[in-house]
Amino acid sequence: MSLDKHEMAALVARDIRPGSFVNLGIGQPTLVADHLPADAGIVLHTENGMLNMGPAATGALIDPDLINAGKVPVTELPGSAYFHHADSFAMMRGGHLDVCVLGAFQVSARGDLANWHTGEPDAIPAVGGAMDLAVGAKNVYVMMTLFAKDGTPKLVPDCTYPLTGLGCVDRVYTDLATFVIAPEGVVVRETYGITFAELGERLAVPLLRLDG
Amino acid sequence: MSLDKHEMAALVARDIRPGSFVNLGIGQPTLVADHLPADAGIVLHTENGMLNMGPAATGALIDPDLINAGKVPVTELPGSAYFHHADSFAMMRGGHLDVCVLGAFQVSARGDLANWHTGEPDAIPAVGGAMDLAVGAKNVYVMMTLFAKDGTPKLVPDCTYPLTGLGCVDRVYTDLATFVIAPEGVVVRETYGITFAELGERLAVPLLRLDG
Amino acid sequence: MTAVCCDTVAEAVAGIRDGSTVLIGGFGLAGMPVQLIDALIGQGATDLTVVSNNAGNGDTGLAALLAKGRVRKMICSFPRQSDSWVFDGLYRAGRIELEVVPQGNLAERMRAAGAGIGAFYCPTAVGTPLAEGKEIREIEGRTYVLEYPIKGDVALIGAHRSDRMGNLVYRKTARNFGPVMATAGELVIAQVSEIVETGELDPEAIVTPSIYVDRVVAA
Amino acid sequence: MTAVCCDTVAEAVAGIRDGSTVLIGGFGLAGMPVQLIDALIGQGATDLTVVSNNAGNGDTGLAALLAKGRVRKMICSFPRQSDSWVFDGLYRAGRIELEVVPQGNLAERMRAAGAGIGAFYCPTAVGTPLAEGKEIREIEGRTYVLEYPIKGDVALIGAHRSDRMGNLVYRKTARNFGPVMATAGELVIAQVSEIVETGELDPEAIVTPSIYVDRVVAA
Repeated sequence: MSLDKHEMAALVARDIRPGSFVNLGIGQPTLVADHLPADAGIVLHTENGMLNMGPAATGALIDPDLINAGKVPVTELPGSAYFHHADSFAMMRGGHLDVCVLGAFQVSARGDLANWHTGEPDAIPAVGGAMDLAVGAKNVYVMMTLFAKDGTPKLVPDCTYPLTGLGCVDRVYTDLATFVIAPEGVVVRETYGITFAELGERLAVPLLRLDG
Repeated sequence: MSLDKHEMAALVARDIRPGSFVNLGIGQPTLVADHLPADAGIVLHTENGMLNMGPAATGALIDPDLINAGKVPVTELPGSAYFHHADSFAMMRGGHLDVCVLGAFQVSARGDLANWHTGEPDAIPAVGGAMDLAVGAKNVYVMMTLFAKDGTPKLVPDCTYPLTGLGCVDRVYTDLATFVIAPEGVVVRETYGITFAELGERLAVPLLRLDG
Repeated sequence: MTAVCCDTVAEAVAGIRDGSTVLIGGFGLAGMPVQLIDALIGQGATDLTVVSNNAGNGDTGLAALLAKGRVRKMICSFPRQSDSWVFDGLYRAGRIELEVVPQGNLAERMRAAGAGIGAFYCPTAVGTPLAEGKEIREIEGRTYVLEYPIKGDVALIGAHRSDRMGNLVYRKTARNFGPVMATAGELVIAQVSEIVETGELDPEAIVTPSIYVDRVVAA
Repeated sequence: MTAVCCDTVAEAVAGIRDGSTVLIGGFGLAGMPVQLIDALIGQGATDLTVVSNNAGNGDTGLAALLAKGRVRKMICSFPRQSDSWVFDGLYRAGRIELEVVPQGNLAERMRAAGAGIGAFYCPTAVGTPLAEGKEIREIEGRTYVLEYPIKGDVALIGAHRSDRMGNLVYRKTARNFGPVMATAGELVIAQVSEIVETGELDPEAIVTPSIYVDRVVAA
């Protein structure tokens, strides 16, 4: 069976080591937070200037001065810290985050990432912090469906959409399979509701099987 | 009569506008603080990370965690703020200080400053924050005796000592005269116990007279 | 010079000239100096370049300034939002210029302006369309793009509290761009919820020291 | 990874390797992590490059580390002090290498290392002996020197208090280089007066967030 977005989020969460500092991108990646064990001491970063962000705020806990990068009201956990934007992005770009989880339009076999612009000529460009996260985090995990709505693969030999970062993606979590972008190529770690052979037929990217 | 160091400090203090942010270099420039009017709202910066530094601390007020750039225990005034070294030097280098007052070995007619190294081959070089102050403050005032102990002038056509900064000095306060380093040359503002003509004879620098 | 406490927002924005580059704090609405922007609308300066993370929300604040045709160019990281219809319309009509800057570059370029840095080699955007035409250099095996400072003639920022000297503290994630813009603006104007007596703010917790602030107003 | 609270300073400095570049906080004695330096002396790592504002005072702390011949090179802004006789002797005997760096460059180069900046154009030292041999560039009519990051394998810093996660606050001018070095060190070890429970420090007043700190020890 293919995975739904919650199952994908759970898989990503499973791969995050206790004590890690993590940035979860806007959209589906935020679901990963629901699957992080409460006792693992994993600290969430939001690029608008906070470490140890808590869950989304509801009701009386909503504070317009306390939002995440998606501008959703959130809460603070004990041990949280606030800092300004230059410090926050210095933290990201300086390689201090252990993991960031991002959505993507396309990931290439070499780990190039395209997630900020569809390339449509009339689209208004808007990049936010995506390029900074892509170059900065020690491990960049992408979470996406493996195929676009029109059936075209999103794991591709070369990105056709405008790039966000070069060779920056380490792992790709999709509804049908999880992949590791390794120096020797794209390694299939697990498949869901599809066989390795079927996967190879539907993707134009050479795939390696995980040994053992 | 020539001026003593306290009189020189008083002259410098008189030229600092109310509400200014000021850094006083180690040594004689610290005397300027004694002559700043208490009600002028002048804020002292110390490059080791503080604004609105108060007078030197004595007795029970001495706190080893509260020192100035000369490592002398000082006090804090209401409205003081602490920051780290990168922020402190960003403040200096970004042109936010209104005035800094420095000592000097030599100042050239173009406002080059030499105040960190005598050039002696066996001297251990030590620069501290002098070069950062020289390039950063909006106005750099030098306070020094006009002649070295051996009688050689310290206001010179070209510095022979290793430079601290190029064309950075705006005014020079000495025991015998005060000078403005202007685009058109060195302007003598006031003399003390020496005439303009005598000054011209003893210095190798062309001097202009302050009009009016 | 130490800060001036203004009685009204109109007084706080007095003298902003046509053609100015105006840095406007805030990330979404958090930290957005809404009353200062309204005052700027009233003040009348036009032909502005605005530097802000977003390009306005709904019909108020920055969006209202845009709607009045007072902004020639936006420099921001993320103009396109669910409620950025004012900007979207102007952009599609070719009535506003846009420079999209990665959010970290936006912050770091303003920091550079405030810190006296002439330019810096930055890892972000290498190999992407946002690095096109820019100088590239390899340093210790990694590729960087050369980025230049963004300086403001004016910075409008929102903070939590100020003392009478202009020392500022912020509140939670409303801190965002305020402290950086305060260092990068020539004339820095802060809107705060409250002005307290000098000495009431903890010197260890002041985020923007008074040296950066020219005018404060409680609004 | 979140910080580990160590029971002893020996545990805190375990694993520092010969040949490491060690950033040592403090300006004079304020903020100097004296107990960590003593522990490093006991730990035995040698052939070190030490980056610190000064080059040791009296016969203890950094001066004692120098006296034991464990430092190959000092990178600092101001080695020469009234009580820097240990360094002075080694330097005159040709037994230690010295790189003198303007204090602002020292801070900014470490900040660059921590912030992922590859290099930066800096106004300080233009036209002076300390810019000799360095790349120069004119930008908008001003001349700058290209400066590169200083990264540490280890940073030893002194702070006031830590919580159990490793968030740090400092005290008065003892803050100095600590926060910058915490961003530039690969292994960051903080000596504090007190470790408090997580949640006890004001999130608005934390200067070094836990992400930068690997080990803390009360000493």
